Amino acid sequence: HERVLIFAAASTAPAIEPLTRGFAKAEGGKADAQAVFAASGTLARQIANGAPADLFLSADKRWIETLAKSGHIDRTRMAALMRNCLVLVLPNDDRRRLTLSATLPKELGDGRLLLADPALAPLGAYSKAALQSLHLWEPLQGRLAFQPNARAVLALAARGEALAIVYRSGANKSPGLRIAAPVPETAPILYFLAPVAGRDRPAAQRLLAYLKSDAARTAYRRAGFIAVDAPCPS
Amino acid sequence: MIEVDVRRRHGAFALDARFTTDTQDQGGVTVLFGRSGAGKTSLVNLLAGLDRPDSGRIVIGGAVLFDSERGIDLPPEQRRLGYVFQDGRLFPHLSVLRNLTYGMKRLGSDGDGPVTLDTAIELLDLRALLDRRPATLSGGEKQRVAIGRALLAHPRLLLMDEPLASLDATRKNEILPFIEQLRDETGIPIVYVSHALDEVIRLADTLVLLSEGRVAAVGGVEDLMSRLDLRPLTGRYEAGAVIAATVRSHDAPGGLTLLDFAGGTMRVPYTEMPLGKELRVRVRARDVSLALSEPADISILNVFPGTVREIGGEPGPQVDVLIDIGCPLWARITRHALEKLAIAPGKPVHALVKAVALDRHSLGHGAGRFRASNETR
Amino acid sequence: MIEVDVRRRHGAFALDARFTTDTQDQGGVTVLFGRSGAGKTSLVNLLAGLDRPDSGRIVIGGAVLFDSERGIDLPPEQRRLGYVFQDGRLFPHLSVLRNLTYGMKRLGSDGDGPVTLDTAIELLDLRALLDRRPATLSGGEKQRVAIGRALLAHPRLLLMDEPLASLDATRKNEILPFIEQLRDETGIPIVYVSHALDEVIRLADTLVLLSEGRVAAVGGVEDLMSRLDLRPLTGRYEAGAVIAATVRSHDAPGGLTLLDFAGGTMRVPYTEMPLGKELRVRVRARDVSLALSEPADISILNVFPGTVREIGGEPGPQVDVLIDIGCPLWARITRHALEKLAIAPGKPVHALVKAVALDRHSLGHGAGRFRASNETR
Amino acid sequence: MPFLTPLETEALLLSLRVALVSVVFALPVGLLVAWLLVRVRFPGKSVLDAVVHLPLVLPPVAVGYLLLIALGRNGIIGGWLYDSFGISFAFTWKGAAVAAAVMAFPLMVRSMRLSLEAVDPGLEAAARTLGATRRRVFLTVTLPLMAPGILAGGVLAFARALGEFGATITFVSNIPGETRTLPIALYTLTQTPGGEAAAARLAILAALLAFAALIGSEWLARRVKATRGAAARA
Amino acid sequence: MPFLTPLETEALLLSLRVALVSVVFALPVGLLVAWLLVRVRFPGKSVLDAVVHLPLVLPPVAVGYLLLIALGRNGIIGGWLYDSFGISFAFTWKGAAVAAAVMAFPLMVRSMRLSLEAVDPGLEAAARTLGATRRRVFLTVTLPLMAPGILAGGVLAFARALGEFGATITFVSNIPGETRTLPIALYTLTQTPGGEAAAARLAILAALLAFAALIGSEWLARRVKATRGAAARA
Ligand SMILES: Nc1ncnc2c1ncn2[C@@H]1O[C@H](COP(=O)(O)OP(=O)(O)OP(=O)(O)O)[C@@H](O)[C@H]1O
Ligand SMILES: Nc1ncnc2c1ncn2[C@@H]1O[C@H](COP(=O)(O)OP(=O)(O)OP(=O)(O)O)[C@@H](O)[C@H]1O
Ligand SMILES: [Mg+2]
Ligand SMILES: [Mg+2]
Repeated sequence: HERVLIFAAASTAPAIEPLTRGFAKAEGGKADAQAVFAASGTLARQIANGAPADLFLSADKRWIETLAKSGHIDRTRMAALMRNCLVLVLPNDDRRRLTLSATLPKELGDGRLLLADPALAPLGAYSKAALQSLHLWEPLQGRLAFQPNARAVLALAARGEALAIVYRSGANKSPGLRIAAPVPETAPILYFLAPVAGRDRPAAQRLLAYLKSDAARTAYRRAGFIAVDAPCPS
Repeated sequence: MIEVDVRRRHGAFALDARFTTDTQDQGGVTVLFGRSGAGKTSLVNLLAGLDRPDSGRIVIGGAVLFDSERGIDLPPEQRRLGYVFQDGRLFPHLSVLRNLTYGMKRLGSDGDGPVTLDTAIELLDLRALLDRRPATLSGGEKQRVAIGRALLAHPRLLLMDEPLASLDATRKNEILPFIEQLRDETGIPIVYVSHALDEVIRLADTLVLLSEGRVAAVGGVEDLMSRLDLRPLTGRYEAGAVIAATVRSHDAPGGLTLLDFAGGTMRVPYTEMPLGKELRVRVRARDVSLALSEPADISILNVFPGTVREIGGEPGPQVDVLIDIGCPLWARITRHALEKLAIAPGKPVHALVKAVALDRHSLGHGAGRFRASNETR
Repeated sequence: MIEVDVRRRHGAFALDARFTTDTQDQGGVTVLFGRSGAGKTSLVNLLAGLDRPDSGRIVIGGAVLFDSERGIDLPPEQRRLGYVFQDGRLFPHLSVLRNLTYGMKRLGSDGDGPVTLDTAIELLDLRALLDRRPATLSGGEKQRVAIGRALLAHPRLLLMDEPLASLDATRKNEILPFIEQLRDETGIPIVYVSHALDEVIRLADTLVLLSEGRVAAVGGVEDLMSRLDLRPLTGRYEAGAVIAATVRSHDAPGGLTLLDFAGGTMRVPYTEMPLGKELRVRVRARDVSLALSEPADISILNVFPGTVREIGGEPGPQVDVLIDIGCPLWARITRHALEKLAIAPGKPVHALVKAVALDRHSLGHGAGRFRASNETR
Repeated sequence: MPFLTPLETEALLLSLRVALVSVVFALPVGLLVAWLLVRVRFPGKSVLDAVVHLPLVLPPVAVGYLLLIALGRNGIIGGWLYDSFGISFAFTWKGAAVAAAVMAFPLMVRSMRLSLEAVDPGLEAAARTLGATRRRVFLTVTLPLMAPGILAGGVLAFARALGEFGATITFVSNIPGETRTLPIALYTLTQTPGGEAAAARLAILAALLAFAALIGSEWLARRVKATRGAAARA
Repeated sequence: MPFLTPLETEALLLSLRVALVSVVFALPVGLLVAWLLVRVRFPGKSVLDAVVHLPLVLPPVAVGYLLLIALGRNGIIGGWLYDSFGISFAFTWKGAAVAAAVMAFPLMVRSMRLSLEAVDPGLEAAARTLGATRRRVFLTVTLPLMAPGILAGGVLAFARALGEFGATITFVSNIPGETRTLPIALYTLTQTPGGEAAAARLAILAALLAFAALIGSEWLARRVKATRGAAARA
C-alpha cells in the first residue's frame, strides 16, 4: 500500500480534496493520495528542506521557479492543470455599481480595497499586476489592505468590511458576495503541477496522470476553475 | 467595656469564650492569659474582625462590632482596634517610618492622637531605623516598630499579642511603663495577650484565664492570683498575693515610700507618686519568709504579724502557707522549716516581706470593675 | 571548643566578634546574651553558614567551618549544626511529623541519634499535632516543632536563637530541663541566644556578652554576673552571685539536700542528685537579706556569717552590698536599712538566703573552660 | 536609525507603538480581572476565567476573526462605535493594538494572579486593622507587593504583543505603514523566495527588542528587590 | 466518541498526544532554566533569558522556519540526528511536539520563575542546616513550594501547545494523521468553501479541551492550598 503526498496551495483545496478520494478509489487499495494544504511559500520551503512530498501544486510562479532552479522539482514534467480568473467582489447588500476605472479611488471613500498580499500569495501578485496595468496601483496607495491568502480575503470581504479582488473560483462559492466586475489579467493565472525531484514512484506518476485526466478536469470546473486554454468570462 | 461571647471552631480546636469587663469611661488593661495553644490569638483575631465567629456577640465600648443574631459584622478597618501581631507583619515594601505612619491617615493629621510620632519614635528608640526596611531589622527591632505602628493608628482599643516576647529585659522595662502610661493617661483600653506573669501583674486590671479554648476564670489579678484552684493555670513558681494599697507618705531622704493597706503600713523603695494614690502591690510567695518572733536588726523592712490560715497541700519539698495579716498573704517555705517551726493553722507568726520584691501598679479605677461569667463551664 | 573570630558589615551595623570557649570532649552551653539589635542573630547566621563573614575564622570542635585566609567555607549542610530559628521557619507544605523527621535523613535511620523521635514528641507535647500543617499552629506550638526538628537532625552543635521566647512559663519549665539533659547526657554543645536571665543562669557554661556588634565580655556565668562593670549589660534587677557547690548529703524525709560550698553548707529543697555532684547555685541579690545577729525561729534556712566588702554606688532607694561569706555574695537592701543597720565595709553581718531562690545547674566540666579575649576592644 | 532600512524602521516603530499601547490599556483591566479571580467569590467566576483564557487556547486567526465579527465596521460593537463616535478599529493600528492586547491578556492575568496569590493576606489584614479601607489596602499594600508580578506580566504581555501575528493580520490586515508590524513584515519575508537574509535581519531586530524589554524589567525587578532588603543567603 | 467525526477524533487525539508529550519533555528543562535564571549567577544569563523568550516575540511562522532549518532532515542538527540515530523530527508528530514545546516554553519558564522567586530562601536555608544537600533542598522544599507555579506553567504550556499553529504547520506541515493537529485541521477547513460550520465545531472542541485543562489545574491548585492551611481572613 503506497501513499502519495501532494503539497498543494491552500486555494486548490476545493478541487484537490475530492480528487484524492477519487484517486484512492481508482487505485483500488494499491495506493492512495493525501493532500497537504498550506501557503505556497511554506510548502516550497518544506520541500526544499526534505519534506516527503511527491507532487507540488501551486500558482505561485516565484516558488515554482525557485524550486526548479534548485533542482527540487522536475521542470521537464511540470504541467499546467487549470486556470483561475480575477474578479472584483462586493457584499450582496452593497448596491453600488463599481468598476475598475480611474474613479475607483474616489468612489471608495474611506473604505478599502482588499487584496491578497502580493508578497505572500499569487492572488496578490496577479491583482497587483492587474491594477498596475490599469494605472490604479499608485492612486490606490493608502486605500489598500492585504490579507495573507485568498480565503482570508474572501472571509473579510464577506463580512462586508471592504471590496476585494479575489479568484473567481472562490467568489462563486461565497453566498454573501456578488461579482461586480471582472478584472482583466496581464497574464493567465495557471496552476502548475510538478513532481518532486527524486520521488517519482510509479504511484506518484499515476496520481500525476490522474490529476490531468478528464475526470479531474470536471472536478476543477466544479470547483470554479476553468480549463487551461479557456478564456476568462467577462 | 468589653463584652465577648463567641464560639469558633478550627478543626479539632473549639473556642468558646464568654466574659465581660466593666470599666466606666476609662480604659484599663484586660490580659488574656493562658498556655501556648489555649486560643489567645484566635480570640484576638475574632475581636479584630480578622476571623468571624461561628456565632456570638462582641461589644467594645458600647459599639457592637459583631452580632450573629442581628447580622452585624463590622469590617476590621471600621472597628478601630490597633493590633500588634504576634508575628510582626510589618509591610516589607515600606520603610520603618512609613510603616509607623501607615495608620495615622485615620485622623488625617500627624500628631493629633494621644501618641505623637515623635513620642513613639523616641520611646521605642526607632530614630536610627526610620529609613530601613523591615527585612534588615532584628527580631526585637521589628516588634518595636509593630508596637509603634499600632499605637499611632489612634485606635479606640489596642490588641497586643505577646508584644514583648522578643524583647530583652532592659527594653521590656523601658516599654512597659509606656504601656502603663498609655493606659493611665490616654484611656485607651488594651487587650493584652501574655504568658509572662510579671507583665500580667504589672498591667492587668482584669485577667481572663483561657484554657483549651474556654474562659477558665475572669476577674481581678488580686483575686485570681490568690486562688489555689487556679494554680495549674497561673503557675506555681510565680504564685503570690496581690494587695491593694494607698500611698500614705514619702520619706525621700530615707529612700522610702509608705503605703497603707489592710494589714497596716508597708515600706517600699521610694517612688514618686501622689499621696492617696491607689496602687497594687504584688507579693510573691517565694519572697515571704516566716518567723515565730519578730527578728531584730534585719534589713527586711516589712514584718507583719499574722495568723496561719491554711497550708497548701502540694507535694514536694516546698509548701505554700496562707497567712492572714489583715489581708491574705502567701509564704513559700521549705517543709523542713514548716516542721522546725511547727507551723499549723491558727498559729501566730511574723511574715517577713523583702521590700524589693514589690511591684508598682496603679489601680485608677474603682472596685468591682468586672463581672465574671462563664467560668469553666 | 568553639573558636570564633569574624567580621561582618550590614549597612551601618558592623559585627566584629572574637571569642573562644574551651570544652574538652564534652559539650556545654555557650549563651549569647545581649540587647535587641546587638548582633546575636547575625553571629549565629555566620556560624550556621547562612551568611558569610567578610573575613575571619570559625572553628567548632576542631573542624574548621570557615577560614577566609585559607579559603575554607563549608556549606551549611556540611556544618552539621542544628538551628532553631528565631522566626520558626517550619516547612509549610509538610505535616508536623514530616517537619520533625526532615533532618533525620542525615543518619539514615529513625532513632540512631541522641534524641529519638518518640522522646522529642513526648517531651515537646507534639503527639496531637503530628498530622497538622504549620499554618494552623499557634505561636508556641510552632516553636516547639522547630526545636524538635533541630534536635532530631543529630547535629554536632545546636544553635538556638531565642527558642523559648514565645513559650509560656509552664512550657518553658518543661523544656528547659530537657535542654539541660541534652547538654549533660548527649554532649551536644549548644550555642543559645537569649535575653532572659533565668535561662542564661540555668543553661550557660560560658556567657558571651554582645553589645553593638562586639564581644563585651566572655567568661563563666559566675564571674560575669558578679562584675559590677557589666551591670549595664547583664541588668541590675536580676543581678546576683553564682556559687559553685557540691552535693554533700540528702535529707529526704526533711525535704532537704545539703550542699558544700566555699562558705560552708547550704540547705536547698530536696533534689535527686548523686552525692559529690558539682553544681551551680545562683543567689540573686534581691533574695538575700542582711541581719546583724543570727535570727532565731525563722523559716529562712540558710544564714551565713560574713563580712561586708563593698557597697554598690548606684543611685536610687536600693543598694547592692557585696559580702564575703567565703565566696562573694550580693545582697540588695534598701538605703533605709543600710543606714538603720549602719552597714559599712568591714562590718560583720549575717546573710539570710531564702532556700527557694536557688537554681540547680550541673557544672560537669573543670574550671578554666574558656579563654576570654577581645573584651570591649 | 542608520542601520535599518526605512521599511524596517517603520515596522519597528509601529510594533513598539502597538505593543506599548496595548499593554498600557490592558494593564488596569488585567489587574482588575486578576483581583476578581483571586480574591472575590462570585457566580460565573469560572466563566470569566474561561473567557480570559480564550485567546490563549484558540488559534490566533480564530481570535482575529472573532474580533472582526465584534469590532469590524459591520460588527456588533464596531458598527455602533463607528456610527456613534466615528471610531474604527478595522484596518488601523489601533485595531492592531486591540488584537495584541487581547492576545496578550491571558498571559498578563496569569502572571498577576500568581503574584497576587503570593501576597500574604496577613499583611492585608494588618493594614485593615490600621484603618485602611479595602481600596487603600489594595493600593498601598497589595499592589506594591504584587509589583514584581505586574512587571513580569507587563513585560510578558509586551513581548507577546510584539510577536502577535495571526489575530492582527486577520483583524486589521496588512497595511504598510498602518498595520504592518514587525512580525507581519517578517512573515511576508519568509514567504518570499530569497527573503532569508532580510528575514534574519528582522528576526534579530525582534530578538533585540525583546531582549531590551526583558533586561529593563530585570533591572526594575532587581531595584524593587533591593529596596525590600535581601533575605539570608540561600 | 460518538459526537465526533473520525477526522475530528483523529485531530483531537493527535493534538492531545502532541501537547502532552511537549509538556512532559519541556517541564524538566523549563524547571532547570527557571532555576538557573533565578538562583544562579553566571555570565550570559541575560542571553539565556532572551533566547528563552524568543519564541514569544518572533512570529510563530518564523520560529517554525528556524526549526525547519535546524531540525529538518537537511538541517544542521536534524541531519546529524537522522544520520546518526535515524531520528527525524520534520514532518512527524514528534516534530509537532517539538514545535509546541518550543512555543510554550517561555510561558512555562515565566510561570515557574515567578513561583520560584516567591519561595522564601529562609526555608531553604533552614533545610540546609538540617543537613539537606542543595539537591535535596530543591526536591523537598523548593519544588513542593513551587508546585502551584509549576502546575500553572504546565497547564499554560499545555493550553498553548494545544493551540499551536504557525510554527507547527511551517515545521512539520499539514499531514493528515501525522501532523494535522486540531488547529491545523481547523485551518484546513477554513480554506475549504463551506467548511465554516465544521471549523466552528473544531474551534469549540479546542476551547473546551483547553478549559478542561485549566479548570483541572485550578482545582488542583485549590487542593494544594487547602492542605497548606489557609491564612487569616483578608
Ligand atoms: N486553622 C486552624 N485549624 C486547626 N487548628 C487551629 C487553627 N487555628 C488555630 N488552631 C489551633 O487552635 C489552638 C489555639 O491557637 P491560638 O493561636 O489561638 O493559640 P495561642 O493561645 O495564641 O497560643 P500561643 O501562645 O502559642 O500563641 C491551637 O491549638 C492551634 O493549633
Ligand atoms: N541586612 C542588613 N542591613 C542593615 N542592617 C542589618 C542587616 N541585618 C541586620 N542588621 C542590623 O544589625 C543589627 C543586629 O541584628 P541582629 O538580628 O543580629 O540582632 P539580634 O541581636 O539578634 O537582636 P534581637 O534580639 O532583637 O533578635 C540590628 O541593628 C539590625 O538592624
Ligand atoms: Mg498566639
Ligand atoms: Mg535576633
